[in-house]
Amino acid sequence: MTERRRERIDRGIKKRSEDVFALASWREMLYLAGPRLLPVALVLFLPPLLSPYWQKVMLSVGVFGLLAVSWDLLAQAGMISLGQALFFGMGAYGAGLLDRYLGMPPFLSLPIAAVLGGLVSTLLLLPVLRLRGIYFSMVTLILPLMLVRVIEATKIFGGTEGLSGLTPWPSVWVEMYLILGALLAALFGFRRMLAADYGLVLKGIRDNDRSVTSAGINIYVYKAQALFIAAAVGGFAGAFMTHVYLFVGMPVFALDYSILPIAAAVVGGPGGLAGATLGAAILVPLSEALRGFGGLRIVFYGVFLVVFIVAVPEGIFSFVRRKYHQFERWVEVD
Amino acid sequence: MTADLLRIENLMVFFENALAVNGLNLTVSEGELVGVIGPNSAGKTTLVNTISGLIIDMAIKEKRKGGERITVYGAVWFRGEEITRERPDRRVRRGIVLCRERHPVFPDSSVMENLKIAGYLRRRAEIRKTMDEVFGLFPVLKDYRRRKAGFLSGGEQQMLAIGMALVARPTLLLLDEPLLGLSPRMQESVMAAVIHLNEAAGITVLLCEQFARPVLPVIGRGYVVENGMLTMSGTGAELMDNPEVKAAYFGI
Amino acid sequence: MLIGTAIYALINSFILALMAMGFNLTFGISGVANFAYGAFYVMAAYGAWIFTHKAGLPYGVAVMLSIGLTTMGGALMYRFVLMRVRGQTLSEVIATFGMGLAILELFRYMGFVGFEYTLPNLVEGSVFFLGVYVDYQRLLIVAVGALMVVGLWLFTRFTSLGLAFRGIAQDERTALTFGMDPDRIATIAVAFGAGLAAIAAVVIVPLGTISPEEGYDVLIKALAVCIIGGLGSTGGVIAASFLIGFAERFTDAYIGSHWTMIVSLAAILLVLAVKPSGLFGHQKELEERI
Amino acid sequence: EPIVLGVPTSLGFLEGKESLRAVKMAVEEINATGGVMVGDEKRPFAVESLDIRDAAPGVPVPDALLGIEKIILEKKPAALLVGPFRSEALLAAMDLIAKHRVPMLGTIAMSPASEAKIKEKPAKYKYIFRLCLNAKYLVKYLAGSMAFIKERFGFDKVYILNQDVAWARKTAEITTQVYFDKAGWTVVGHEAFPTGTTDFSSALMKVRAKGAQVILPIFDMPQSGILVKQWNGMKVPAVMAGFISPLAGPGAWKTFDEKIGGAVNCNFEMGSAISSEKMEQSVEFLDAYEKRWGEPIQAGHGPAPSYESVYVLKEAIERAGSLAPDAVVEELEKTNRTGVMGQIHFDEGHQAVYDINPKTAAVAAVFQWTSDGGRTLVFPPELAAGEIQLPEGLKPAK
Amino acid sequence: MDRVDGVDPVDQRRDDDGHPFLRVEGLGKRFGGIQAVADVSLDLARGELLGIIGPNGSGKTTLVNLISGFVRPSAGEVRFRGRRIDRMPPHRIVRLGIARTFQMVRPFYELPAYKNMIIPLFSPRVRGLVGGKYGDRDAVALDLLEEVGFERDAFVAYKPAGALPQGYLKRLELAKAMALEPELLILDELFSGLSLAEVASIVPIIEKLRQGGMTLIMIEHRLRELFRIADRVVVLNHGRKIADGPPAAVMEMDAVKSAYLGAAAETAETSDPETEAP
Ligand SMILES: Nc1ncnc2c1ncn2[C@@H]1O[C@H](COP(=O)(O)OP(=O)(O)OP(=O)(O)O)[C@@H](O)[C@H]1O
Ligand SMILES: Nc1ncnc2c1ncn2[C@@H]1O[C@H](COP(=O)(O)OP(=O)(O)OP(=O)(O)O)[C@@H](O)[C@H]1O
Ligand SMILES: [Mg+2]
Ligand SMILES: [Mg+2]
Repeated sequence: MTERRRERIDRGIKKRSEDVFALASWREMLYLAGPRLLPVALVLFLPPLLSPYWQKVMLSVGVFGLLAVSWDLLAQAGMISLGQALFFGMGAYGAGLLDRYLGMPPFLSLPIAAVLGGLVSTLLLLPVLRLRGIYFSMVTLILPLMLVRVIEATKIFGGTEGLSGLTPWPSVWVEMYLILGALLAALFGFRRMLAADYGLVLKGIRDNDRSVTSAGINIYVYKAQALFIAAAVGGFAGAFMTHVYLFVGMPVFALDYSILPIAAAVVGGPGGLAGATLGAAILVPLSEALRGFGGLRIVFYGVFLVVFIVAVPEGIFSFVRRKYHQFERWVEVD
Repeated sequence: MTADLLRIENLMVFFENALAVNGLNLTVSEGELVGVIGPNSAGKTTLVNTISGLIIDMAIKEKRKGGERITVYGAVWFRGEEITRERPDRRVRRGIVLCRERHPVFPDSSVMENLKIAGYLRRRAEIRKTMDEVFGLFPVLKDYRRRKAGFLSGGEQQMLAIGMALVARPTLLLLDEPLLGLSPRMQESVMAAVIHLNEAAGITVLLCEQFARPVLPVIGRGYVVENGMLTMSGTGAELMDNPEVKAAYFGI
Repeated sequence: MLIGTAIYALINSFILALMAMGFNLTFGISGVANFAYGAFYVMAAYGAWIFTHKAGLPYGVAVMLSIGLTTMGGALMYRFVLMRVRGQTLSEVIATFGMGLAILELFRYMGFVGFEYTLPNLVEGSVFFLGVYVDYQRLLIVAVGALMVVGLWLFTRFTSLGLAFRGIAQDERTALTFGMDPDRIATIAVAFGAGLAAIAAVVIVPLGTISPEEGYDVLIKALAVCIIGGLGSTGGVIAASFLIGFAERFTDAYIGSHWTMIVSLAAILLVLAVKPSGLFGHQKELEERI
Repeated sequence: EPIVLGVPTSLGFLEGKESLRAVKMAVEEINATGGVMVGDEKRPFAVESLDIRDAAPGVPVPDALLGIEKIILEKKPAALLVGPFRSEALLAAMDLIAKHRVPMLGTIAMSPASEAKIKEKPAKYKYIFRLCLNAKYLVKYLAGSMAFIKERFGFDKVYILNQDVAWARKTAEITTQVYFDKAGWTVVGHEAFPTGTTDFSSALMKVRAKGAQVILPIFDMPQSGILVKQWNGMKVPAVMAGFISPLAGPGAWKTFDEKIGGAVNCNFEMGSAISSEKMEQSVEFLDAYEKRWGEPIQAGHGPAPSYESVYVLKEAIERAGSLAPDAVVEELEKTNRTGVMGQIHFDEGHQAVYDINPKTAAVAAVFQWTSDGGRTLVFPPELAAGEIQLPEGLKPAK
Repeated sequence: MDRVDGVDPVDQRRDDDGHPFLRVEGLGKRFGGIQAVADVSLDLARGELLGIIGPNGSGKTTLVNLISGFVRPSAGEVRFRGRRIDRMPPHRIVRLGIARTFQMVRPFYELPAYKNMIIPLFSPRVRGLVGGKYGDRDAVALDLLEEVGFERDAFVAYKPAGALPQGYLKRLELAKAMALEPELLILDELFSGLSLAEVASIVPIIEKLRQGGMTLIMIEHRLRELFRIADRVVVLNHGRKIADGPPAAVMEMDAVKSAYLGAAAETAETSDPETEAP
């Protein structure tokens, strides 16, 4: 009786370790560089080809892509955030306030608001850093909801009406390449960071913080750092959006900003940031394309989410990567 | 087919492309106490997981996560019926109960509740009776019956795990490294209990251990497994007399 | 004023407990954080409404039918959606969230918005009690709530299915070795959770109206209660419901209603800061036991 | 070639749904007569709607704005009707609309803040008009009915309960400032409830404890129906007179198990779920709507001005003789039309002027639920069919 | 760079001006109603190898947790080279030079074994000793793993930790602790779950560490192997210290026999002629 078994073999360059290999031919070079060049090329050449409305959608892709990357980064350190809206909102309000009360130009208020938003978010979450798993997630879910109520109750920063009529970016192209450039920088930069020793420590905290502690590393310091980075990235997205829509108000803490990035990361495949980006690049345009269905839009959107997850549970990016790097063949077992 | 209670034919288990169990043949008859001895990573755990069906469950879960990673070939027969592809819960109903390695207990439940949960397929009166037996075997557990299992020490959890397997009233009991982390005194009582179960209660036992010293003297028959392959088999005494076994497992 | 507030706080607590119980049950047993929970709640309410107003069934029958169907809906969702992503918590969350979104927005799309969508009181009238009027429907909620809490507690502790539920929640693989079928039990768990949501809906909705937004609201409330209580603990749900329930009403009465949410959310943060795995949970302590 | 009218609003909400129907109805009527005269050709109207979901909780404003922008960029509408629900969405949309220079006739969002913006920068924001009632005019109506209650029954202790949103808060504030404080009332309590509140028992107990005789509610969320039910269940000895959106339509009687007798409610526009015998057009409008859509209007805010907005626009286009936005806006500013809600003209904040006389301005309507499920119009006096009656068990103070 | 209190690690190896190396005094810990550790005192000299044995649940792990700071004591104090450490968070204690392994090994399963080593190498205690450049630590990690028996030519160190057998995992655990260059190394049941051959291959590593002057505490149930290398043994029972002395002497005590060793008196273990075999 002979039976057959499916065997999986790594394609091309056998990767003994993540970063030790020799490039032997231009084909191998292309094999490795291809997946990295593709997004860069898309970002450079796609926007001018789009209609003004789809250009706007691209902006959203950039913003949600950044939020998803920031979410994934945080998840690498074991902090599953259900409240990206907190980071987004902090950055957005930061930019709004700097613009309204200090008259700062967008190019200045953007970075300052990102850093400021990151700081404030980190400070807010500092007391709950020792919470783990779903408990941490809950706090992040609740904080933005609470901030909305605080703004509502205390009527600060324009209260329920928010601040409108803020300064716009000089041109659509600035908008476009600023956010997409930031997305690419975040994607490649943070991928690099995660692959380095520092990133390893973050992942260590996620998998087994006890073991990291017993290496003499203060996990809270690292968690706080990861939190700050992620929050600043989210804040960047928020600050950017403020100057696009010239408005900031309570809805910047809306649930959508929390849920959509997670959906993007899950659909794309969490873990490597690239999945999160890909997820955003799929979900945001999808959601826009579905506008044609009118009231059914969100219904279809929900159904699509379910379908994606059920069909490719590991995430689209992980699936594609697996297929790209491996081939399968049948071998006989005696 | 035969009167064997358990029969394994030409079993092969792959994890991805790595072979964990390679062409293993093994039989256990009713009422026997059989030992499977082997060093680390010999494939003992993989073997008992295959018998208990856990591997099927693992394979399904792996598949859901993306790709088929685990493949099983060969056949497992229980009382003349092939059960190779049967789900684990069906096998428990047949009486195959596994006590997994490294103290598998329900950490958030009290000791008492752990035992009750283990008796999922048993009637209430039966559970109560076996529970008393377990407490007789491991008196510590009785003292700690209201404590959460997760707070017990490593050895205490191991005792509880064995106790839980007993509550499930197996016909074939699979023990995976039951002596792990037990003090010498506890090791002795556990082995005594195993013999007692085997002889008095008539439970067939398949016991996997790499720490052979307390095991070999008491088993009826034994298999030695290395690198997923069978290297030796025979009665307990035969194995003990074998110079290779002596060198490898008794340090002589 | 004080006594009246306390009475309404008590009622409020039971409403919260009822809302959270199903979510808690499902999570405690199958580990599935069912983010479609609010959708089931709303679905049950609309179901009862449709059966009485469109199909012309007697109210009692409609309610029963609706509870039954919602329960089945839960089971189906597990079988056809969740089973595939079992164990990957985030995928479960997003998948159930997607389901919930689809259900809720479908109701909105089909035009189920308006003030006529409400259910009649099961019992009419009110009673003057310690200085305030309390209507019978609210007393009914307290009764149903109390009954369910006790029932659930007994169920999870003393029936073999209930114990199996607890086992599966903690260590699925070990549970397998005792003959439990996690998929079957998780199906029951999700279905039960949906059923409890349905029961909660038919007793609570008569106080107000049904709207898709209610779905999101119920979900958030259920989450908050479960987290404060310590996920999966029945006692915790009660304690947390009382904490939030009283905090809300007393803030209303003595501080100002626009502070209600803030005070109760602050209470959540406080509890978690002091006791990181909720009032009755032990996850963190267990994890740290080495 | 049709003239496109864009209707970006929250279609999943009652006001949005019925407003869109009202717009469609008006368009059908106009198209039935051949369409709109643009210059010297007759062109029909076509409606393109889009659900921007801004009223749903958790939907960010940019998402709603993107929807509005989509309709502008892709459908190239001659004007936008109905528009956003939430005031902050409207405020944020103003910049967008100014950028694309599309006239908009809003009929839902009602914070006065947008008028202030228009007044401040008329050249930029001139494209935005509002036909529905705004907070400022609502006060007039509330004050009117309160004055009647005071005079008639001698009540002068009021408890204000409002939803914690911009327009409702403003309304409460202004009513207190310009009326209660001046007319000798005591505001014994004031409370704001976050949107979504489902239990009002504490407030109602306070009403009783503080001896308030009148409750002034200002709510537009569905859950506010609970307030009425609780008011009834707890037998609170005070008149409920204000605005509660679920009470507005004829269906409320059944919805609330026939337990709302005595409640006084203000519908924002004549024609939105209520009509006056003395204003023929409003009666006709309600009848036509019910005939066209098979069910009566339930929303007390939105449908009537939405219907009117189509006619207002039509007339402006015809006068301008072109679709050029600036020309149309110029003509819109000169609007003078008598329709369902009375006479419509805009002030310099581009807000339709409301008053109590339908001959000189648009009107709203205050009515009272009678104990047998009828609705009696009680304010403005010229249109009233009856007077406010005290609910059972309440005695006048004088 | 994060230096420990401005003291260079090499500097720390100077003498301790009269303080005992490790002193535990009246240490106690209650968990709810359970006295896990009660009034334990012991001294440890530099370079000693102390074995801790005792029945299951006697408080061995808890004692180690108290020393390494993972659990706060409810009574007593711990001094390391004269410095109180019982109130310090665990990561500070590690930086002072106390490293430990865990009874239950939980590596980072999907990472290759050598990447598992990066985390201790990233510790502030030793971070400065290795170059900070990308990939620099990998070489150190591989060297250390080879030292504990990861054959370099078989590429074991490159396999994901999840696919490694228990024996390698325990060695990895040991290597991780060694990477911290500790002065005191605490090993909790390092040998449990290992076959005889595996244990035999690890013992020389430990002996080598001792020769290098390291102080060790080992919790073990595998007495035969422990007694071959331990200088001194402490016996715990119900959280109390019931014996303290050289292995042979301790094993003779009745209290120890009845509490710990079975009826068949595994005392034979110590005097067993077999033990002398290689
Ligand atoms: N989930 C898995 N993925 C990949 N390889 C695995 C997995 N589980 C086991 N293996 C490999 O299969 C082989 C047999 O492992 P198994 O756990 O059965 O050994 P064992 O005899 O039980 O060892 P131990 O004494 O350490 O428990 C080992 O080489 C192991 O690395
Ligand atoms: N966090 C905790 N909460 C409650 N009880 C605990 C906790 N940690 C330990 N215990 C209890 O303290 C006692 C000592 O436990 P410890 O783990 O120190 O034993 P041990 O000597 O290491 O045993 P073993 O040899 O079995 O590992 C045990 O009875 C255990 O149940
Ligand atoms: Mg094993
Ligand atoms: Mg221990």
